[in-house]
Amino acid sequence: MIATELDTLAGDLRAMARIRAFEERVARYFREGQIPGFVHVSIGQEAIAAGVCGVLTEDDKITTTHRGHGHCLAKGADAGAMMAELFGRATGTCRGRGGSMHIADPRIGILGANGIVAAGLPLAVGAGLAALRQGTGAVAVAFAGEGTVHSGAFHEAIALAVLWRAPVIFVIENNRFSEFTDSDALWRGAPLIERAKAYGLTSAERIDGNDVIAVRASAAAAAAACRAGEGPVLIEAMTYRIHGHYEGDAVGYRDAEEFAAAQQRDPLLRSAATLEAADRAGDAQAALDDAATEMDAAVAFGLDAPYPDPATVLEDIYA
Amino acid sequence: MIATELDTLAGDLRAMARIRAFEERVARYFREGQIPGFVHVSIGQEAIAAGVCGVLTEDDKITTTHRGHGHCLAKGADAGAMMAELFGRATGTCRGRGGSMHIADPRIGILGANGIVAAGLPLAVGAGLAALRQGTGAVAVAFAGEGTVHSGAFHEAIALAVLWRAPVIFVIENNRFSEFTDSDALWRGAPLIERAKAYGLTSAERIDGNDVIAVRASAAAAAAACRAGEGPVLIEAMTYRIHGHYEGDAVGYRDAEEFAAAQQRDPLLRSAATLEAADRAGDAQAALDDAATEMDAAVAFGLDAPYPDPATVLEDIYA
Amino acid sequence: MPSATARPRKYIHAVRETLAEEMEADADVVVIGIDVAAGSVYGATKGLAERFGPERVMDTPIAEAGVVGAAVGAAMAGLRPVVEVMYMDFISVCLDPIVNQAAKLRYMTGGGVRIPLVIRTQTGGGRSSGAQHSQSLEGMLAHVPGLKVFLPSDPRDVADLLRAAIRDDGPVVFVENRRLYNSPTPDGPWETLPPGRARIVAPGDDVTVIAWGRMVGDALAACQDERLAGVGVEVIDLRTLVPLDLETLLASVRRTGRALVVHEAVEGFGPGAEIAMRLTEELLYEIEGPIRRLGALQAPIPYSPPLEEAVLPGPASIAGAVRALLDD
Amino acid sequence: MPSATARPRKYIHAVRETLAEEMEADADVVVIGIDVAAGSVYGATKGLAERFGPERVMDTPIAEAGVVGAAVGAAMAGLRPVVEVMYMDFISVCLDPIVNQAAKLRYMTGGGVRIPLVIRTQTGGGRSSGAQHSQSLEGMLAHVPGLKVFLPSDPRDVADLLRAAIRDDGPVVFVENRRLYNSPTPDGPWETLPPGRARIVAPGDDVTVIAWGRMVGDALAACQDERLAGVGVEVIDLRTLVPLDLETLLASVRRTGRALVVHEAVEGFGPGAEIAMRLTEELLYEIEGPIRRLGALQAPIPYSPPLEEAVLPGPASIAGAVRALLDD
Ligand SMILES: Cc1ncc(C[n+]2csc(CCOP(=O)(O)OP(=O)(O)O)c2C)c(N)n1
Ligand SMILES: Cc1ncc(C[n+]2csc(CCOP(=O)(O)OP(=O)(O)O)c2C)c(N)n1
Ligand SMILES: [Mg+2]
Ligand SMILES: [Mg+2]
Repeated sequence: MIATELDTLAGDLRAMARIRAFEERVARYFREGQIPGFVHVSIGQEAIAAGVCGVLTEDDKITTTHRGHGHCLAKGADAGAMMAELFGRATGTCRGRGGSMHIADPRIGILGANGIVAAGLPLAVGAGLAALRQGTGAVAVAFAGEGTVHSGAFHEAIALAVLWRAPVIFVIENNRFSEFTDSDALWRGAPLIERAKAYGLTSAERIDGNDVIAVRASAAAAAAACRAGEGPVLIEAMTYRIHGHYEGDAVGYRDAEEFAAAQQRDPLLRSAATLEAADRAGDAQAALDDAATEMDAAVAFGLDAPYPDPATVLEDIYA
Repeated sequence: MIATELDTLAGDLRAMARIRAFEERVARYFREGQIPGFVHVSIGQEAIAAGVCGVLTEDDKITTTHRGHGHCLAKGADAGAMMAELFGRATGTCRGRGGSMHIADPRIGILGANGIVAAGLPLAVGAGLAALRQGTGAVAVAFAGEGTVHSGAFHEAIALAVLWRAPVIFVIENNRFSEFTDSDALWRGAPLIERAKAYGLTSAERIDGNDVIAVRASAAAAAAACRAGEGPVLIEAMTYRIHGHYEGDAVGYRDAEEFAAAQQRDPLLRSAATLEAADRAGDAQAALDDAATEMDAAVAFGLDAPYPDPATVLEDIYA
Repeated sequence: MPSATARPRKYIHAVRETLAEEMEADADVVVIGIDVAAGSVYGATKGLAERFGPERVMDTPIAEAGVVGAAVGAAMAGLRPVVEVMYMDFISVCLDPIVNQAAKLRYMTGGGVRIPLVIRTQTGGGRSSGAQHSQSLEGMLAHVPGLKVFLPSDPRDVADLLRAAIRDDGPVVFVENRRLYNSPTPDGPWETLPPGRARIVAPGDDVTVIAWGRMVGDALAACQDERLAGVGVEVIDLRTLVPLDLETLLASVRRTGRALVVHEAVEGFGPGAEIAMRLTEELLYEIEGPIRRLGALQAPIPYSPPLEEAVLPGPASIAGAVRALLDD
Repeated sequence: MPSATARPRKYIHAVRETLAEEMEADADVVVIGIDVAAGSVYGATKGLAERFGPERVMDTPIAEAGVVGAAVGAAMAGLRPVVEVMYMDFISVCLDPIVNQAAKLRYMTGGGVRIPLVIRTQTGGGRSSGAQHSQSLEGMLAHVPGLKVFLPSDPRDVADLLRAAIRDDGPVVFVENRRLYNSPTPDGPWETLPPGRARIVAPGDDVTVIAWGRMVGDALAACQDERLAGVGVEVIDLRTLVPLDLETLLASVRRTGRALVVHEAVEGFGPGAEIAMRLTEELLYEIEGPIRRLGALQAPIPYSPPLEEAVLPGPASIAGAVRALLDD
């Protein structure tokens, strides 16, 4: 690898390390009862968020799912404001109205996590349509889990994106599980990317979602195609959900051997190893250290932040 | 063709002629203001109803669409009761509660026409599931227009049918138009049957829906596969909508040349010609004559029937 | 008053011409829906495709959940979509983007986003359209914080409220009534009222009838019923359910002491209950009898004309209900 | 009283055990939904798959419209499906099969079909589940003719009403409350009441509080508020919204002269309006002040605990509202 490639990889590792550090703290503070509600973390899936968002600009839009912290961080959301949001504080990205499952920052193109499976896909198609009509050259990315693909909204979103030739990248993170179910047990027929091609998507590829270099390459090609008016495209990124569906899930349904093997494919370890092999172990270590520092500060910011004033509860309902 | 084949064809022509005669009268009485609401007739598409329902028994279930008269007639609904229903009378198949768009006769497996595009597909999947669980050996047929295929309900119905291996035949009547729109203009990607195969349907074939022999053969194979536990299957039957979307539609969007060509492919003429070529012109004529007689009687029955008593309007809401 | 063009002649022209005017005024306004290029089934969008092209008048497949969802996303990203849901009954296939997305995303993002979206739909019983094409479901929508619900009865209000809806930075459900599409614009002054302001369409001192959509005309017709000869019936066209103009209603009922809320929607757990209850809460000691509601009977809308007539309110049953109020 | 097994210990056991009993009793009863084999997210269906096998406890993909639609078709064709919609908010993605199919097809076929379908779902605000996982949407469903709506607050009623729902030949929406899942079955007699019969859970002569689901417990808790010391509060658990037991409510309010309807659903255009209005219509001249409602504020349910607390009713706000009624 040439130096600029290594620089990019080091940057992506930084992004991944930030997500990992964020999620680890989320899991911990949830366990300790300081984060209310329920949380779904993306540990093990960081390469997808980092690689895809790494090719986006602030004008590009993303929509995501209940498992959306990583995408938001990678797209540029402030970790402190995100942590404050999860703690339900007034200085959170959504002023405490959204929480983990609805985390968003529309000002920088993060149209939000969504509690309704598949609901983010049509939203992204619309955002892509807006970019097309307004000629901004922006793209829209819909992040979704593989559990999404049976839903009507997935089908309708793809049909519309294809019909409108909207600059949309559908990123399906296949992390093996849909809640407590082995997603393969619900699958029949041809692989997703074959189905996707049958819809008329310009391109549909299955990639190793734990290899950030592959993710970035695929996303860069996808974004370029979209910006050139050749969208939409689909990427199925294969990965593995390292934690339970939500924190607190006892994961009794998980195969121990498969899990052990999946842990070996950790995207951070892998990138770090590549850097180390190229004599850039220092970059790797700095990524992890800086992430820890940043996220400790984010937690402190969040925990210090005031709760929203109940008197403001009826604000922002109508425009 | 051997004699028994010709007998079958003659029988199918009788079924088609009944539908044609019924629909012609519906169009007329609607025009004359005696049928309220709106009506969608299936003139030109009779071979699909006749061929598919020709292989079904009373235990088999069908669901259909706003354009469902033909399917109901072919499945065995009484023409007089149907006509009475369309006239809004108490002796109608639905006691006047349903009308054209909701015509049904569940007692003989007709779960009904449906005013919500694609809603009949999941219903049929459920009926197929019931047959499977109860071991009745029955199949369920979902008739739907090609306009249905973009809807989420289509996608979800197929995914479930495939997952459950339900004995369901999806019959997509491709009559060129979805309301006033050329359906091809909304289509992208691979042909429907390719998409269907990607879903994992056992079989998916595109057939000439104006050739009742082809329809019957395809439906028979489909039903046999379903009864053998190998379902579900999909049939795309190519046809042409000879009338407007609803009666009264001025069809300004229709290409005159294409329309003229489509008329030449009339399924009744075609079957009659085959019979005539085999020296069975008498059968063909009898089919038409008997249909006219039956449907005149059906109209008379319907027009003579009493309106429902408003005092009964709150019956049958709760079981 | 319409800004540029002539006064629309009919209710349906008011839809069409207001859409055209707003599209003219703002390039971000786009019209999306099934067959909208052909004008859709009642012709409300006729001519727009020819004038503004297929990029701004977009036909869609039958995929309402995806379409409305995309419209929400487009609104969040800077367009001002006017999306058509052909029959109000079909909100059943696209309720999620309306109720869980459009209505809530501004709030859920702490005010971080605007969603300038209009969902145009239409209803109208009484023409044997059957149980799945005849429902008035405004009560379901009004119950959802974040949605505005407009239901004009009059071509002038169609123009004014549709314009307001399009210019609103939040989601508005705009409910037309197909049985009014051919109703002419009345002569007389064009008094523009904002959303959230009801209109007194007939003054009276004895009893207040509150209605919207097609029921406004039926209420006016009821006034001609001989059972109401000599009775001063004040008929109020509510125009918008959200925001709700309680003030105008209170002032009227305070004066008349009696009120009937009339709607095409099913009566039970319907929108009239809220209105009647709000009035009752305020005026318990001033009213001369219970405030009552008249909605459709608790049944799916039947197809057969005599059955449908039995289910829906109309001038005769309104007059009867008003008479009963007075005799209470 | 449960027919065969022991008395369930908790609300959630009542769900599970009644499902098991009914599946045991009738081979046509099948359970369908996302992750039902694993017990779904709250464990309500745990153990059923092991006992009845995957053909009767069917996991589904995330495709609720298709699943509920298939359940309707299966019910029409002879099964008795109990389908789970994981959170009540998700009826937004499957409203059509509920509202336009299950609720109407019996009527639309002139009585030609039975639809023995139970749609189990759950709700329950107050745990920071966010705006899309906290809604109580029973008012929307009660507005639809053809649907029954059951909302038990007590493990005994869970068992009795779920059994009645499964045995009903028409569609029933069965709304559980997740915050009650762990609540224990109270000691004392097991008085089985049919759907359509409310239960007086605390007798009193001064004021009637009508509630269902989690609000029943909150209403009982409110009685302990010092502001209500010495006040005879009659708390009525409505149990089923459709059918509605107006008789029991009327008898109580006739006696107390004052009433409050409490629900987790948003107050505006909510289910309480119907109940309050029906009572007011009948008792206008007997009540001692306006019948009032207390529901959630007109906002999406916020995530942050202090905000959510401000939006939802609870013991304190119920006590405050009752106090205000008495002081009216
Ligand atoms: C419409 C809808 N149905 C069900 C759910 C409950 N639910 C939340 S996440 C989830 C599984 C999603 O699986 P997948 O798409 O693979 O995403 P992952 O959790 O693996 O990231 C389900 C069923 C929901 N939120 N929305
Ligand atoms: C959910 C829904 N959306 C829209 C409609 C309005 N509509 C009725 S029929 C139709 C076109 C159907 O086309 P197709 O499926 O090809 O059937 P065809 O009319 O050609 O038989 C439309 C859009 C509807 N009934 N339901
Ligand atoms: Mg997954
Ligand atoms: Mg068609």
